Order: sequence, then C-alpha cells, then structure tokens
Amino acid sequence: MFVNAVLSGLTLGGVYALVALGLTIQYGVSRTMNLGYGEFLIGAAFAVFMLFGTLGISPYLLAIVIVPVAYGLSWLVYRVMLMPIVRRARSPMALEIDSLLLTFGLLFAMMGVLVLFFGGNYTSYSYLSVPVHLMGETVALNRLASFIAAVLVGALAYGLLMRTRTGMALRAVAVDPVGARLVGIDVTWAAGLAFGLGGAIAALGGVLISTYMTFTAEMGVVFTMKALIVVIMAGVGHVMGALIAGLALGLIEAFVAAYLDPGLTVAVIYAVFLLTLLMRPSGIFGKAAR
Amino acid sequence: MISRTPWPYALIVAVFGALAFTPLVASSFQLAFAIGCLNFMVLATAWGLFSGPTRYVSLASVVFFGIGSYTVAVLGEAMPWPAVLAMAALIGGAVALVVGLATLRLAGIYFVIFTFGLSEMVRQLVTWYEVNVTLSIGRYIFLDITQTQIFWQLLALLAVVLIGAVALQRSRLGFALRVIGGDETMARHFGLNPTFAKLALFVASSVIMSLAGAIMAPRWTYIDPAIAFNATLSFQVVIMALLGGMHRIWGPLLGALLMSFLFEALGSRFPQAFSLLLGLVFIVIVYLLPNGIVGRIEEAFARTRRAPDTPTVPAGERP
Amino acid sequence: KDATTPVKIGYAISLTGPNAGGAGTTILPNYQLWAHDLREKGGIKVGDVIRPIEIIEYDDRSNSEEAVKAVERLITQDKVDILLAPWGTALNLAVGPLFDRAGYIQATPTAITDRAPDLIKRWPRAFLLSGTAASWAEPVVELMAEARAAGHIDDNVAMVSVADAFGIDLAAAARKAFAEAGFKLTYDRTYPVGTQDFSSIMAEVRDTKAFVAFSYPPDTIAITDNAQLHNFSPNVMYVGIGGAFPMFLDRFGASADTLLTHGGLNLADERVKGYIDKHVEVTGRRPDSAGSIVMYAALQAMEQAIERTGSLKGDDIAAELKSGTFDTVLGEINLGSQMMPNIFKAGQIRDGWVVGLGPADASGRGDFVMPKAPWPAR
Amino acid sequence: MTDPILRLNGVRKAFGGLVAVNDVSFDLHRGEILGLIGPNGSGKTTTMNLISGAFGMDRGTITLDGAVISGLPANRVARKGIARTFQLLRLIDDMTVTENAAVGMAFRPGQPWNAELVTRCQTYLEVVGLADKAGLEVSKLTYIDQKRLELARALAMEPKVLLLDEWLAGLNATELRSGIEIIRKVRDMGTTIIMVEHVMSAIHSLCDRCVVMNAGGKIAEGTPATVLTDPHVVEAYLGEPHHA
Amino acid sequence: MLEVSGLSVSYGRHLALESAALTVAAGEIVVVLGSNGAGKSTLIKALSGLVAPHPGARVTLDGTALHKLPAHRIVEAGLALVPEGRHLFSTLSVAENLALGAFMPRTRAQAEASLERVFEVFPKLKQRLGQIAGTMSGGEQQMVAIGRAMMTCPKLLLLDEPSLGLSPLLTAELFRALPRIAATGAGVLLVEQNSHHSLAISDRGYLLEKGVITGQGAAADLLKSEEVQKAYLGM
Ligand SMILES: Nc1ncnc2c1ncn2[C@@H]1O[C@H](COP(=O)(O)OP(=O)(O)OP(=O)(O)O)[C@@H](O)[C@H]1O
Ligand SMILES: Nc1ncnc2c1ncn2[C@@H]1O[C@H](COP(=O)(O)OP(=O)(O)OP(=O)(O)O)[C@@H](O)[C@H]1O
Ligand SMILES: [Mg+2]
Ligand SMILES: [Mg+2]
Repeated sequence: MFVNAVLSGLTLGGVYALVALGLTIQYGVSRTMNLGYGEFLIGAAFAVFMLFGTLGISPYLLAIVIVPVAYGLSWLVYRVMLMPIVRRARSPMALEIDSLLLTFGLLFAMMGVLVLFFGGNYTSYSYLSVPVHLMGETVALNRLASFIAAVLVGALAYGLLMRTRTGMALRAVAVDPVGARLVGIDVTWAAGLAFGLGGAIAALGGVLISTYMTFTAEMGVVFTMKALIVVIMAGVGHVMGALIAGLALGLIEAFVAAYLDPGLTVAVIYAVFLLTLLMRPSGIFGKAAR
Repeated sequence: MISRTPWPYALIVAVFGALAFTPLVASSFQLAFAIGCLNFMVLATAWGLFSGPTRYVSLASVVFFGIGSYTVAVLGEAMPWPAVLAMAALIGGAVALVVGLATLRLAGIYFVIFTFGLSEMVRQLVTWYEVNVTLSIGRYIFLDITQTQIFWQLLALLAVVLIGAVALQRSRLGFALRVIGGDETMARHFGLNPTFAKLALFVASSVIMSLAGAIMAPRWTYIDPAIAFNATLSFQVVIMALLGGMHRIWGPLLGALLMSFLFEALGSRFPQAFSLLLGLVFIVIVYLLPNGIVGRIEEAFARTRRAPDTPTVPAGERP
Repeated sequence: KDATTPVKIGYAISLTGPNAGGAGTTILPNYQLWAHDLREKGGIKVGDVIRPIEIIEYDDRSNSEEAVKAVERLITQDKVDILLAPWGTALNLAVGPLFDRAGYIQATPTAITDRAPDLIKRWPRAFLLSGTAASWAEPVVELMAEARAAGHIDDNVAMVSVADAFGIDLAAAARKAFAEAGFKLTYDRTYPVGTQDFSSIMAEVRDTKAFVAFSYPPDTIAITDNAQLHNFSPNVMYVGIGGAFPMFLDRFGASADTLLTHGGLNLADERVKGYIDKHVEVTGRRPDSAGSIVMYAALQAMEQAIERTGSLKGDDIAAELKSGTFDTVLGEINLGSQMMPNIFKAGQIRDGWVVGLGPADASGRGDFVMPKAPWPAR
Repeated sequence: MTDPILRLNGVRKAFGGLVAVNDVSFDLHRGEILGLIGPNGSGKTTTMNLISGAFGMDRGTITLDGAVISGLPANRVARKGIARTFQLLRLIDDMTVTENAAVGMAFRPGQPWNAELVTRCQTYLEVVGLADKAGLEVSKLTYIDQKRLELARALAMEPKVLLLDEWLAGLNATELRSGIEIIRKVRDMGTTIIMVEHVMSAIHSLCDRCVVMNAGGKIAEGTPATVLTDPHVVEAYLGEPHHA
Repeated sequence: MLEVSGLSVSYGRHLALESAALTVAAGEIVVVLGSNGAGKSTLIKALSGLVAPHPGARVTLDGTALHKLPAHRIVEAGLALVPEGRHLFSTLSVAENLALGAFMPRTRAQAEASLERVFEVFPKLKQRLGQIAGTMSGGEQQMVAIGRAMMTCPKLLLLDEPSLGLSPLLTAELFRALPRIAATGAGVLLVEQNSHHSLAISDRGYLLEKGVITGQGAAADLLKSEEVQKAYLGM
C-alpha cells in the first residue's frame, strides 16, 4: 500500500507541480494575476480530445503543435489584452485589481467559447490506459508518462530560470521592473515571454491530464485555483518551491486516501495549505524583503 | 475625516423608506430579481466595509454566507426566526474572530488565496461532518417566510449596513483602517493596533454576510454544502465591489447593481452564450472604467468643473 | 384562446455548471425531442384545438438562486403555460415551492430523495418520478443477494460513495439493506466530489468479490478505468450515475459488459426501441439507459392529459395524471402515486446498453449474467 | 543628574548569522539631543527599530522612565511616548497633509475624536512650516515637505522621546539650515531626541552628545567635539577628522 | 557627447520641466543643482526614458537619438542611471544584482573587468556577494545600485543623489570614485544636494529652479558665485 500511495501521490503531484510552475512564472514575472490560466489547460485538453478523436494522432505528438500554439495565444493575450492596463496602471495595487477583473472576463469568455463548441458535458477518452508494474504495484502508463513529462519540463524550466541569462532577466523583472529596465531588460518582452511560457506549460498540463481525466469545459477554474494554492504555498515566483509543493500536495493527498480516509483528502490539502501560511505568511520558500 | 452632518443618514432612511413599498407594486419576478440584487448589494457593501480601507481582498465571503444559510437549515424549525438570525450572526462572528486572528497578518495575494482555501476547507469539513456524523447530506428548509418578508429583511439589513458604513467612515476606527490600508508598519508605530482594528471590521463584515445567508436560505428549500459554500459567490462579490470601486461606500453597491442587471440581461436574452458574452462585456467594462464606476462618476464631475482649455500630456511610461 | 395563440413551454435547466453534464444527457434532449414531436404534429392538442408551441429556455447555471430567479421569470414575465422541471435534486427542491404556488406540474426523474413521500403530499402537483433513495439502493442489494445465492460472492461487500447527496443517501439506504440481507461491508468509505484517482481505494478492496460504488459520472469513469488498470475484477461490480450514459458506454465499449449500474431498459420492448431510434434521429445522440425514457414517458403522459382535459391548468392536468392511464414508451402507466411505477433502477451493461434487472416487480427484466466477465487484457 | 529618560542595556539583535546590534548600552538624558552615528550598516536603524518596537531583540532591555518597554509591540511602545520618523518616508499618499499628521495624534491614549484634534494637528504643521499646505494631498508635496510632514506626524504624538532616522538627509545646505532650526525648536518644546544622521554639520550644531556605532557595537560616546576627533571614529566613519 | 534640447515633462497638468537644454562631454562630470522639487529627478528620469517628455524634445548620445527609445534601449545605447529609490532587485543576491548589470550582450564580455572596478570603489560589496540585497542597510544598498550601473559599461552615468544616506567616509570615497569613472572616458551627470562636495569634483554645473534651467557655468565659477552660495551652499 505504501508503494502504491507513493506512486499515486507522485503522479498526482507531478501534474500539480507542472501546472503551478506555469502560473508562478506567469504571475511572478508579469505581476498580472491570470484567472483564465486554467482555461488554457482545458482548451488544450479539448483540442487533444478533438484531434485525437478525428485524426488518431497520439496526444503526446499533438502536444508538439498545441503547446507552441498555446504559447502564441497566451503571448497575444498579454500583448493585446493586458498591455493596455499595464500601461495605464498607476500603482501595483491598481494593476493587481485591473488584471484580476480583466482576466475574470477572459475566464468567462474562454469558457463560453468552449461551452459553445463542446457543450457542458463530461468529456473523456482513453489513451495509454495500460498498466505498468513498478515495484510490485500497478500504475497507469498515461499517469506515469505525465509524471515524467512534468518532471522533465519542470527541470527544464527551472534550468531556464536559474541558469540562463534570460531566466535571470525574468527573475529580475519579477522583483523590480524599473530596475530591470535600468539594466537594459525589455520588460514588455520579459512579461510577454513569461506569460507565453505559462500558457504553454498550462497547455502541456492539459494535454497530459486529458489522457486520464474526465473533464468539462468549465473545469478550468478548478485548475487555476489548485495551481494558485501551490504557488502561494511555495511563495510567489519561487520555481523550485512550486515544484516541491506540488509534489508534496500530491503525496499528502495519496497518503490521506490510503491511510486516513479518502473523504478527507481535499480537506487535508486545504488544511495543510492554511497551516503552512499561518506559519510562513509568505509561503514556504517566500522571502520577505525589508 | 471628522464630520457630523446628518444628511447622508437622512438620505439613506428616505431612499430605503421609499424602496420598502416595492413589494406592493412589483411582480413576483421583479421581487425575485430585487432580492437577488439586494443580496449582492449587502454582500458587496459588507465586503467593501472591510476590504475597501484595509485593501485585504477576501474570498471568504461564502464561508460566512454559508454559515448563515446552514444555521437556518439546522435551527430554522427549532427556534423563532429572530433567534435563528441572532444565532447566525453569532456563529458567523465567532468564526470570523478565529479566522481573523489567524490570518490578518497575511498580506496581498497570500491573504486572497488563503481565504479561498478557507472556504473550500469549510465546505469539505461540513461535508465530512454531514457524511460521517449526521449520515445524510442536504437539509430541508420549510419555513413560512414569504418573498416579501425576505425582501424587507434584506432591505433593512442593507440600510443598517450603509448607515454603519457612513458612521464608520467618520469614526476613529474608520480612520485607523485607512491608515492600516496605507501602511501597516507605520500605523503600528503610532500606537495603532492593526490586528484589533482589522479584526473588529472583519467580524462586523462577516456578521453581515452571515445574516444575508440566513435571510436568503428560506428561498431554496434544500441546501447542501455545495450550494451553501459555492465559491463562485465569493468571486462575484469581489468582482462587483472592485467594479464599483472600493474606495467609496457606494462603489460596491453600484457594482452589485450593475452586475445584477448585466447577469439578468445576458442570462435571459442569451442563455446559450451567457458565459462568452458576460466575459466580453466584462472585458469592455474594465477597459472603459479604469477606477470602477464610482471613479468614472467622480471623474465626470471633476471634468465638468475644470476649465476646458487646460492641455494635459500624460506622464505615462514609454512603451 | 384560439388555435393561433401559441402554448408557451418554458424551462430553466443547467446548460452550464457542474449539473450541465447530467442535464444535457438525461433531460434536455427529451425536452427537445418532445418539442420536436409537438411541432411535427403542428402543436399541442388542448382538448380539440391544436395550438402551436413556443419554447423558452433559460440557464440556471447549476445554481439554486439562479434557478429560483429563472423560474420566477418564466412564471411572471414570460407567463408560460407549461413549466418543465430542472435537473437534479437540489434544483428541483429549490424551485418546488414556486411550481407549487403558481400551480404548475413539476415532473422530474432526477430528484431522488427520501423525503419524496412528504414532498408529494406537500406539493400535490409534483411528480417525483424516481422516488426515494432507498428504492434505488435496494435493487442493488437484491442483485447482490442473487449473486450470493448463485455462489459467486460471499457475505462480504466493499462500498464507496461520493460525498454528495446522491452518494450519501444511497449509501445510507444500501447500508441498511445490506445489513438486513445479511451482508457485511468490509470497506465503506466516501470520497470528495472531483476525485479522479482511485488507486488507493483499489489497493484496499483488491480481494473483495463484490464492489459497489455510488458515484457521479466523472468518478464512475475513473473507478471503472482504475479497476481495469489494476485488474480488479470482482464477480459483481456496481457503478453509479454515468454508467448508463452513452458517454460512458462509448468510452469503455465491450469492456464494460456485465458491469452493473443504475437504471435499465427493457430492450425487448418495441416501444423502447422506437423511442431510442427517434431520440437518435432527432437529437443526434443516444439516450441514456436510465432517466431519459422516464422523462419522455412523463412528457407523453402530460401531453395526453392536456388533450383529455382540454386544460392547461396544473390542477386539472394533475388530477388527470393521477387518475388516468397513459400510453407511453414505458407502456401503460398510471401516476397515481406521483412516482413512476414499473421502472428499472438497477441493470447490467450489455452491448452498449443497460438491461434492466431490478427492482424485481418491474416488468421485462433481462438476464442477470454472473459472474462479471473478466476485464479484457490491456 | 536626573534619571535617564531612556536606557539601553546590553541590547543585541542578529539577523541569521549577522549581528546587526551587538551588546549596545547607552542612556538618553531628559531634554537632550543624542546623535547616533556610524558607518553604513553599523546598526543605527536597527537600534532605532529596537527602541520603537519594530522587532523584538535577542538580548538586553530598554527602559523608558524606568519602565521596561523592550518586548512590547510597536503600538504599545508608541503609546508609552516614543515617536519616530522613517529613513524611507512612510506617508499615506492618498490622504491629505492634515490627515497624515492626525495619524500621530488620533491613536494616543485618551485622545478625543473631534474637531479640536484637527486644530491641534495644525499647530504641529505650523512648527514644521506646513500650515499653508494642510489641505493638499501628500503626493503633491515636494520631498522636503514630505519630510517635514513625517516630523509633524511624529510631533503630533506629543512624545517623550523622538527618534529621527536621517531626517536631514537629502537637503541642500540652505534647506539643511531650516531643518536644523526646526529640530532645535522641537527640542525647546521639551522633547528628548535621538537622531541618526550622516550630516556632520548638523551633528555638530545640534547634538549634546553622540553615540558612535560600528559593526553593531558602540565604539565611542561623548560630546560631538570629542567623538568626532576620536581616532577610531575617524578611521571607521569619517575618513578625516572633523572639527567643530 | 550628450546633447539635450527642448526637454519638457508634465505630470498631469503640472509642468515639472520646461525646455531644458544641456550638454555633457566625454570624461566630463557635470552637476545639476536645484532645491527640492526643482525637477532634477524629473530631468534625469526623462533622459533615461522612465518618464515620457513632450514632443519636440531632443536627446542624443554620441549622435544616437535617445528621446524616442524605450528605457531599456537607452541603457543599451550607453546611458546608465542610478535612480532615486535605487530600484534594486531586493530579493536577489548582491552577486545577482551586479551580474544583471551586465545583462546586455554589449557588456557581457567586460563583466569581469567591470566587477573588479566596482570592488575597487566599494570593497565592502566583495564580502557581501551572497547577501539578499533587500536586507542591506540604506548605504549598502546605494553601493549596490551604483555598482550595478557601473556594470552596464555606460558612456554616460546618471546619478540621482548618490550620496544620500552614505556616511562621510563613503561619500568621500564616492566623490573620489566619480573622477576615476570619468577618467575612463565616461561622462557623469550628477544631481546632488551635497553641493560643496559635488561642485568640488565637477567640471561644470547647471542650476535648475522650478523646472527651468536658470544658469550654468564652470564648477569653480559657480562655487564662487554669490547667488549659488546663498541658494545652495547655505552661506
Ligand atoms: N531584516 C534584515 N535581515 C538581514 N540583515 C539585516 C536586516 N536588517 C538589517 N540587516 C543588516 O544589519 C546591518 C545593520 O543595518 P542597519 O539598517 O541598522 O544599518 P544603519 O546603521 O542604519 O546603516 P545606514 O546608515 O546605511 O542606514 C546591515 O548590515 C544590514 O544589512
Ligand atoms: N510622479 C509624479 N507625479 C506628479 N508629480 C510629480 C511626480 N514626480 C515628481 N512630481 C513633481 O514634480 C516636481 C519636480 O520633481 P522632481 O522629483 O523632479 O524634483 P527634484 O528636483 O528631484 O527634487 P528632490 O530634491 O526632492 O528629489 C515636484 O513638484 C514634484 O512634486
Ligand atoms: Mg539606516
Ligand atoms: Mg529628486
């Protein structure tokens, strides 16, 4: 049972981590809260569902097309929709409120489009739902593959942010946009890049999740909020933290289900989240500046 | 800051006195719409009462609203109605006290998401309790409370909230909250205990929300945790208040009014494309109303007063 | 009113929100199908006059308050003549008082509550066609007993339920019925709405021969998928809502054969076949194997009652519904109990449909194939 | 000499491994102006923060008029009569000048909430020379006026002890003069002052005594004339001797 | 090297800078004097592209027109600013702050050498490379800000009150460092309240009053000018 819980926890947590990673990059750098984040995920899930159903191409291959498209769309959302309010914002607070309101609209608009096209019904298909035997336990190949993909992309993104110049620039913008401009960083470019990256990661998450989860056009918010929980728990903009917190939440969920009571999984997740914040008001890895 | 003019109170009493006659002239649908509207106006104003000056964006509205509803579901038939309301207020206030003590040191987005997490956890815990202790989920409310009575109760609640809000704005506590909202660290150094001030307001605002939940509950016959603690409500309240403009008492009120009409118009005309249109209209509104409705109104006033020929060049940042 | 004044038929239903999946499968297509029928006939026959129809549709967004408002709007603004019910227990109960006060018939197969007997007394024009939670749980237990008698399972049963009204009420009723039938629940747990990974649960129930899940559509899929994956193949297995939905049956295809689930049809009946064909033809989709046909039968009964009484008044129609018999896709029915008699509440999946098995007194029962066929290899 | 109004005894504060204030003790006498000087990062602001209760200390005690105030939260310390200005201005931008000044007065114990409060704030705005700008929004003030307002707000607390953290920084020589005049006026009103300052001319002309810090510790104490010629101080802080 | 003409800036309806014109030559230190609120920071921000000037302004650096460029391109063109309020990357380490100074491709190659130069001027930073910038004292942060600007290898360094909050020792060091920076061929444009000190190291100076440049001259002459002595030197 222990191994089973670990496996199921990791596969679950891997996806939490991945989805949170995208949001933490997006929010951390552009400082615009994107309530429509989860719609990118669900949008990608529907795209896979449709293309896989009609063309029969593997979802993982489809990701090669869908993820860049999501990058582009997300980038456009930032440039076209958010730039005007970024320009007019007189204070970080004003920007925070405006972006919240605006992406609230985006959330509904995107959800509305999905509902119009796909209806409000449950959607589900089966791909790579075959058992893999690991350490005497069984996991679904699609979940395992998602976990591996999540870890790979997580590591890649972490490397990008921590080890490359571009990554350092992104982090700099996250901390002080004016300062960033003064060292020659194009802040608009950085924010657009981060926004696009976030959207791309969300879409990848959607592709992966769609292979084993039943989804509806209106489930985006659920993922946005789950991701936010992880992001906040880790500390805004903390990439490694988001990965760790995501995995931890997945493991907690699995262990609660296995050893305590499946009925308490969600309650415990939130309890852990709330307790974490009570003890560390800026998240586990968040640093409070003076 | 310190003002004693009575006319805002008089205005509230007069307007609400007149509105009390609505049920005599309105159809039952209009009454239903008015009730929905009033409910959001109460919630948004109560939200703004705390969040406006302190700038703490709370997504916990539904926790207190739900507590109110659940109190009615559990105690509604066991007690006379005023006692039920009192219990709802009491429980809501007590929970707010605990929550407030624990959370009000969180800042910004951390507080926002914390309160969201809280509402989800409360929902899960109530569910778990019902499942494991009462062994049945979902409760029935059969109370002889008419729509008209609900309307009057909400109207009275809103009037009380507004009078309270005006009084607060002129009080030392109100001033304290503005200072805390401006700079909490600084506030401490001038003898202000931010925790106490914030807590007082948080509890007051939560009590109002609990009352709203209690008053509304008899409308639905049946409630379960998913209905009573539906996080959408928290979002709606925040969005309404922000849209209206939370730096004025009237902002959330107007926001709630506008959004209620918008929901109604879109929902009845275009049920299929409701989400899409709501989203688009909303985006447009945000572009057109940079400082909320109240901000726009104030701007318009300012413009009519200003000499028309002063040229202005915006000092924005270069792209 | 003359033959040119249209009869306004209105409903508020969950086009969006968590209920949209269920509403869009079980109820909405039947409203559309019925409207199509009526239009084909030139309208609805009120006594001797055929009057055209006009449909008014709103979205209650799966929200009680919205449902209340939308129904108020239908009643006082649109002044509909016929008001159709929303989807689900909560919303039907929320609008129940409005239907009752304004004197409309409220006919729904999607409100399952143990308070049903009280409610229909309180609301004399309400037809809670599906009855009580117990009436859905008991057939499941009956089937288990049958399997035990046949030697496929022993006294041990594992049960999980979704922590929402449906799951909890059915689990509670089942617990009682299982105890009465001499069964022992070796595992009895609830899980939160939205759970999609059941591998921990699968690991715990691994050795049980009988497994019952009172689940919602997404979890019904996940439970089945997880069971197949972990090759957990008990001799008897029951899954909850969604098992009778085309979406589920299409997704699992033949691999779901001999699984037990809710609802059930008498596929040998020509009228049932006719209904299915028409449903597919008009809405482009298959009906589910549970509530769909019940809803449609109720609409047919209502239509006939209107024709017979020549009145659109709820009281007249209700009186006729309670006293008369009606020729519907479910056969000759009478709604004197304000519930639908003779419908299947548990059945077995066979070739993409659910064959009705219980309760025992429902007519046209199919064969109960035991034990469950092993899962195909993946 | 009378008892000191404020006494620091063995005060220590570390941030992680960095000891910002290390075993610092000194007395503040009633009615004097004490200069707290030292190189950047030597722990001056931290010391001020410890006095005002911004954060708790690791060791040591601080007493005000004989009563221990260390360990109290900032708001309680403030109510006991210690006011401060901030090195980086902390005014509320969307409030008026009067309202900002009222922050100082409104939360003192026993202060009535009435129109008189506004009038009394006005007198402190006069002291710092802002009387004619009372109705303006803070964001419309120049930097020096904002600094003045910081002071007026602290004065409105009518404190026993006033902590000034680089209140004179960023003023040009002419403005500096008027700033010095204001501080002198405040002292003459009976307020005891600790000022952190890097502007030596101000230290010379205002301070009765100086405490010099370096790397968290106290390295010298005495009249400005003596400490500013102390070789340790010169080496660590001044670079070249300053004469009065 | 830097040529500015017709530079005006408004905040809303308030005209903070009116038709300013000035020049800075390579290797020259130029100081702008003015009382508080005169518009000094505004001038410097407009040059660096942090606020938008009115149309008609002209700013060129070695012939490159800057007034149309966004802030980050201006830095790339060789104009670096140490702003009022510093704008450090407060949650990043000192090392990262400095490294980011050399973010642009143009400056990367010389990053090592630039870093050495920074340590020469501010040796203390060498021991604090790992510290999170936001936890440093006011003066320490000022050092990081200047260091970061030096890392961008500017042709022209703009400093907005760099000695604010620095100890006398450090102020003196800073004012000794500026000529060294200028000696490498970079121009320095300085806004300072510390008029004695700044005039002492400057080649030329401008006087700014209420948004208007009211005078200019060689630093030595300004030091002697009675008007300047009265207004800025407190004599
Ligand atoms: N919150 C903190 N976390 C870590 N280190 C800190 C913190 N606050 C201060 N320090 C460190 O403590 C030391 C003392 O800082 P402090 O602000 O008291 O100096 P100061 O004497 O006021 O300097 P300045 O004259 O530059 O303002 C500095 O080295 C600083 O980096
Ligand atoms: N963002 C702004 N919005 C509105 N007015 C501003 C803004 N920034 C500066 N001002 C006003 O413009 C004028 C010039 O300000 P600026 O900061 O350039 O002065 P300064 O010479 O740098 O003064 P200081 O010595 O105080 O730094 C002042 O009156 C100031 O109040
Ligand atoms: Mg300091
Ligand atoms: Mg300036």
